[in-house]
Amino acid sequence: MSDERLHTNLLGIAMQTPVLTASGTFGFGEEFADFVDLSRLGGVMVKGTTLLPRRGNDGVRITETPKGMLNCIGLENPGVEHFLKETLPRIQQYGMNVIVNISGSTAEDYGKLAGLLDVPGVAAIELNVSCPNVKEGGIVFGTDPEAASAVVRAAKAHTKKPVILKLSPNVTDIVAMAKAVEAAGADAVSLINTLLGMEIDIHRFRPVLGNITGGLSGPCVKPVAVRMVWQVAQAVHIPIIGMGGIASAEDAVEFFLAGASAVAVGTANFTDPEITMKICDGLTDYLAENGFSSIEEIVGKANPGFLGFPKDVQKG
Amino acid sequence: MSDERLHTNLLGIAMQTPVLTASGTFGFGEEFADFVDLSRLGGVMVKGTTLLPRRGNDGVRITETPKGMLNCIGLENPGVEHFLKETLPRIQQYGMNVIVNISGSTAEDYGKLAGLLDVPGVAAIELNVSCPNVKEGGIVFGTDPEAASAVVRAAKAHTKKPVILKLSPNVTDIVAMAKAVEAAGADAVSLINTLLGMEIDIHRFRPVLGNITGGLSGPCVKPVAVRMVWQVAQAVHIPIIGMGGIASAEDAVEFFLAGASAVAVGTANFTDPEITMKICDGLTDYLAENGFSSIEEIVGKANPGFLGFPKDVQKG
Amino acid sequence: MTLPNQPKKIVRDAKVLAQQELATDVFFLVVEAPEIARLARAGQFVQLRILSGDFTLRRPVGVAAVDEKKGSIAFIYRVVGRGTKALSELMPGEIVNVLGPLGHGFAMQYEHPLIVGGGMGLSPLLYYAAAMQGKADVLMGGKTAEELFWKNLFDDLCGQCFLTTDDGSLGTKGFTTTVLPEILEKGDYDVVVTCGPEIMMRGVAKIAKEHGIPCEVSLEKRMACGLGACLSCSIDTTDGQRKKVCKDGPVFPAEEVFA
Amino acid sequence: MTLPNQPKKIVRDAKVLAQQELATDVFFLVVEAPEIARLARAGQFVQLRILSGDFTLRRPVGVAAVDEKKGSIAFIYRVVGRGTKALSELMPGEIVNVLGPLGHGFAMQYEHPLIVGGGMGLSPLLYYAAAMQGKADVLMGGKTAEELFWKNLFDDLCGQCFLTTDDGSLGTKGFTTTVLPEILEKGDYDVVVTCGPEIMMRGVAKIAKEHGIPCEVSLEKRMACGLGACLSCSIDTTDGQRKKVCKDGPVFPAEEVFA
Ligand SMILES: Cc1cc2nc3c(=O)[nH]c(=O)nc-3n(C[C@H](O)[C@H](O)[C@H](O)COP(=O)(O)OP(=O)(O)OC[C@H]3O[C@@H](n4cnc5c(N)ncnc54)[C@H](O)[C@@H]3O)c2cc1C
Ligand SMILES: Cc1cc2nc3c(=O)[nH]c(=O)nc-3n(C[C@H](O)[C@H](O)[C@H](O)COP(=O)(O)OP(=O)(O)OC[C@H]3O[C@@H](n4cnc5c(N)ncnc54)[C@H](O)[C@@H]3O)c2cc1C
Ligand SMILES: Cc1cc2nc3c(=O)[nH]c(=O)nc-3n(C[C@H](O)[C@H](O)[C@H](O)COP(=O)(O)O)c2cc1C
Ligand SMILES: Cc1cc2nc3c(=O)[nH]c(=O)nc-3n(C[C@H](O)[C@H](O)[C@H](O)COP(=O)(O)O)c2cc1C
Ligand code: FES
Ligand code: FES
Repeated sequence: MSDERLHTNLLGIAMQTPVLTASGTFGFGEEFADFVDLSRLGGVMVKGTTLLPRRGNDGVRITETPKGMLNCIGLENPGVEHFLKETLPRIQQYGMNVIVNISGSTAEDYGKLAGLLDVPGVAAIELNVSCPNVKEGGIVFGTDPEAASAVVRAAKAHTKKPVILKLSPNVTDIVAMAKAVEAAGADAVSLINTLLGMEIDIHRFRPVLGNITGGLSGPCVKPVAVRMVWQVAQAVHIPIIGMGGIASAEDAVEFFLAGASAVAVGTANFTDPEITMKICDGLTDYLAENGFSSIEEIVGKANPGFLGFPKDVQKG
Repeated sequence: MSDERLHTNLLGIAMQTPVLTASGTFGFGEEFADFVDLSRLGGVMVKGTTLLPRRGNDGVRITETPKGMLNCIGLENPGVEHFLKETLPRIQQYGMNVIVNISGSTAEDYGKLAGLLDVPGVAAIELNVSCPNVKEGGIVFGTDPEAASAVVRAAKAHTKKPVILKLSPNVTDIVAMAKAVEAAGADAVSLINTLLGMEIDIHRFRPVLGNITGGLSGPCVKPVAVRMVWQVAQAVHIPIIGMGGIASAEDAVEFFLAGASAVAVGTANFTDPEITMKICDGLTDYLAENGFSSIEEIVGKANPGFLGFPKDVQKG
Repeated sequence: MTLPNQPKKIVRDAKVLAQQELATDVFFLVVEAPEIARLARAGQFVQLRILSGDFTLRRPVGVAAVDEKKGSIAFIYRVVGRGTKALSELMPGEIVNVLGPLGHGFAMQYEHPLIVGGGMGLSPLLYYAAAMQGKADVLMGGKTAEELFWKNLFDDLCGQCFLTTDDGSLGTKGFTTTVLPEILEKGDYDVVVTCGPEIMMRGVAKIAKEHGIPCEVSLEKRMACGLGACLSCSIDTTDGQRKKVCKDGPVFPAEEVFA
Repeated sequence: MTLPNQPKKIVRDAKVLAQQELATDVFFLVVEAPEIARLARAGQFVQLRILSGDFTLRRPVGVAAVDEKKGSIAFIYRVVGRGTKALSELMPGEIVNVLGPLGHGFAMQYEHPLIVGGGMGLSPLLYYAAAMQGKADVLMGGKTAEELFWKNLFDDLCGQCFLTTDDGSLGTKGFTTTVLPEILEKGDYDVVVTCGPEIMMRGVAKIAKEHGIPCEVSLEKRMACGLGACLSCSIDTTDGQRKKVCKDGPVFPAEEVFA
């Protein structure tokens, strides 16, 4: 299957397709190498990385919900040094765009991480300010426009890589958040992270998850994600990477039509490890059947208020 | 099936069961009389009522989503006068608790409505400050603690009936909202209203719903609803009516264990018009199997931080 | 308390008795539902809960035929999406949950109705034709001859059968509205009942009005409850009000809904 | 680019060849999956995607038997929830999607293993017993005689078969750990491999250690990817680190995971 129609360029990164994988759901890419041509992805947003190693949460970490799942992994990871020394060199061989998702407890943490990751082989940095499973500060960065802006500024000050701010859906006003981080210099936004939820074990009279609450993802959240992409696309002039519940090419098209320039697939990788390849195939078919020659032609097409962005942002 | 274990008393209202029906999904109750013993319900929260008749939104008003639906009915209703003159006398015969869900554009609207509805045959007033499908003000009352409090005060000033404030999930801090309306004098809170979402028709390149966005409901939202009930139960001393995605007795139990004193069933009535009766049956079984003699015994049972409330609130 | 009236609407699991593909993607489904078979009038519909596949909403389909003796009802539907796809995969012996009969049917007091139908709109009209016991004639339109597999179904139930196709491959070339004036002029119809694409029904209603003949139209709108409770299916009426397709319709006097 | 290694994990639709209820709520399922049958080692598992019912997550099950000639693999599972219920309703000819083989299996270099299993833990051990070609003995425990339907399955594959039941209705009254010390003293086992309730495995591991015999345990934890990518299945190791059950296990040397 030729991907010609799907070639795109986002933030200066040449992408064979506009289909990425969402952080935390696809490891470092290599785990899926038996099922996915990693270089065909627009990029792999690798597992959330922190300055120091983290053990994550104890107890039950996931549970299935109606058309979705809750997770409270809690950012388990071996730390940025290990990533740079061990992981990054190893995954280079797959020829994929590596986008590193980072989390910190302070704006300075983000600055340091961004600096450390300003190395060849890293295509961009994604700032996770919205992980609901981490106590110290995570949720505040994600829900306060000022705090999120500080994180963006700290990261931008320490790297030349494109900086993507990942927005939390657990806010009253997603547009205010997006505008704030745009003003602070974010090169793009990705949305949505997970919705905060929980499940209770009615036989044991206690929450199912070790961390009590967790992040809701999967098809169930798609309507919320599409709405937020739609709203943000009417408010900012930077590209949007849309995600939340994408499990088919049709789902992905909804995000493009709402105004996303690229999409990321998360939970659906668990249902079907080959899903990203099927989505690429389906997108090509959709574009061909509807007479479009590039994905750019459908970005924001259903959204009359879509602002778009200076062409050089997209073209790099 | 005897409902002994399910008898409860909430806000001074004797309820045969703690299972109510959610506003907008069950009409005025009478539409379901072929399928449901209406007097067995804890109450029917009738369709949102406004001062003047409203036509609601044009175009497509609903669409199915993964394990849920979006609606943008837009509060179509014949107005409070019609309700008082035509509807209320007619539905009295079913011997059910009628809880009137009201919406206004200003705090005064809510005051006027509450006053007009301070009549026999109305068991309680539910303030809908969170309908996402109405432009003028609705969304602001629902997301601003101050505005919501003003609505509560206006209603309380004009009625002796219990006043229930219905919380919107589309907020950063549901706890702040709940505390504010408690302080303003709300006798109870109900939650959650719908999450704001949308869907795009990928063949016509436009939103599916006539109103562009709509409210997401059904099983897909349950994890978010349970989480919010859990959080609010740790923060307020007034009873909670829990709702959002309840489609089985097991689902209902999650809400009780989280801290809800009663539950309401919405979208599931569309899937199965008899569902409320099945939920009552299932709750009785659950209580019996686990050795509980009343629903009160499981309220908040899984929630170590559950505050509870003065017994006279529950006992009336 | 006792209910004020005998229940008129039933919800029950119904066994699939037969499922047959009539034309590409068009299926004929017969289910066992004796109470509904007894109650259902021509023009009414049911809400099907398709149990495979976790649907939140039911799917509305018109009643196409009733066999009171066998206690069965039949539907004719086109596969257009997820729900109808799953429905088409049901095998005899499997279960579908049926809620009905819903809404109001066609008026039955007429002596010589002309039925005008297009596409899946012909399905509820089939039951109407049967209920009229030969008193009705039918005019049906389709894109091609292939789409008019309906003819065989109506042939035994109606007096005359007029056909149009967009491409002229069967009957008159054109639309139902092309030949309708002439048919109304020649015949002595006392009512026109129509169901099909809205644009067709509007045209039919206009022509009927010009000929001074009452016209009944059967509408569609997306539904959740099917019971008049949720207001998903509200439509505008000509007097500036709203009505519910599920409860006040799906059959309406044309002048009530088409200006 | 070309992948660096030949793929070792497969995902494919597999036809159900047989499904049989072995005991109340315990099913034996055989599916056609030739590549996986060729690759799967004892102790490995697969992730099943149950296509009826819209599941978001796959369900992990151990490989209970392999028939390379027929190209089939078998599972034994208990119905405990929504997923296993749907799985148990599959009929021969229907499809389930299989991802595997996953994880690491039992070490195969031993000459005289003692298998200790309880409940559904006996399922992957069945494959291990078969792979050991008669060299292993088995000790199995259950609540009642009824739960030890497993005996028939292991009888042909193992040398000796020791049984315990909580109520004494079959074999020795007590737990596997009641009789294990004696069995280890009498026999000359060079490894103990165990799978079952964690409390049992901890007891077994402790006794094996006391007898200076290496012990391998097979763990369970809820899984999403099954590929080592999502960290749903992290567990604590005795050296204070984390490992992934799906990738580093499910089989671990006992001392690595039980203090
Ligand atoms: C009163 C009434 C009677 C009907 N009778 C028939 C009939 O006899 N034969 C037949 O083939 N079709 C009939 N339809 C249309 C039929 O209901 C839809 O084709 C069907 O619901 C589509 O479901 P789906 O899951 O396959 O499609 P999807 O597009 O996947 O459905 C998604 C949602 O949209 C709704 N929807 C989609 N199209 C329609 C539509 N045209 N009308 C109403 N809701 C829609 C569905 O109910 C569902 O909620 C009738 C509709 C109504 C309102
Ligand atoms: C590596 C491994 C091998 C297994 N092998 C077998 C086997 O051979 N035979 C067998 O009967 N069972 C086995 N299990 C347990 C089996 O996976 C669960 O019983 C099954 O997933 C329950 O699914 P459900 O939908 O019926 O239950 P539900 O409770 O409805 O499942 C809800 C969620 O919880 C997860 N879950 C529930 N219980 C377990 C559990 N014990 N372990 C892991 N996840 C769980 C499910 O995967 C699902 O995501 C194994 C588990 C693992 C991790
Ligand atoms: C198991 C799991 C782990 C996740 N870990 C991270 C993470 O480390 N950093 C992050 O920014 N988002 C993380 N996410 C959120 C996803 O990247 C994504 O934003 C979200 O799941 C919505 O997309 P989906 O519905 O396609 O899964 C995680 C999600 C899941 C399900
Ligand atoms: C069709 C529809 C109409 C609704 N109308 C109202 C309304 O008028 N007033 C209101 O407060 N909530 C309204 N709601 C929200 C429900 O009362 C309920 O809060 C929500 O649907 C979540 O519950 P559920 O998932 O069980 O449906 C409506 C919901 C639906 C689906
Ligand atoms: S479908 Fe609910 S009112 Fe018509
Ligand atoms: S299940 Fe994903 S890492 Fe083990």
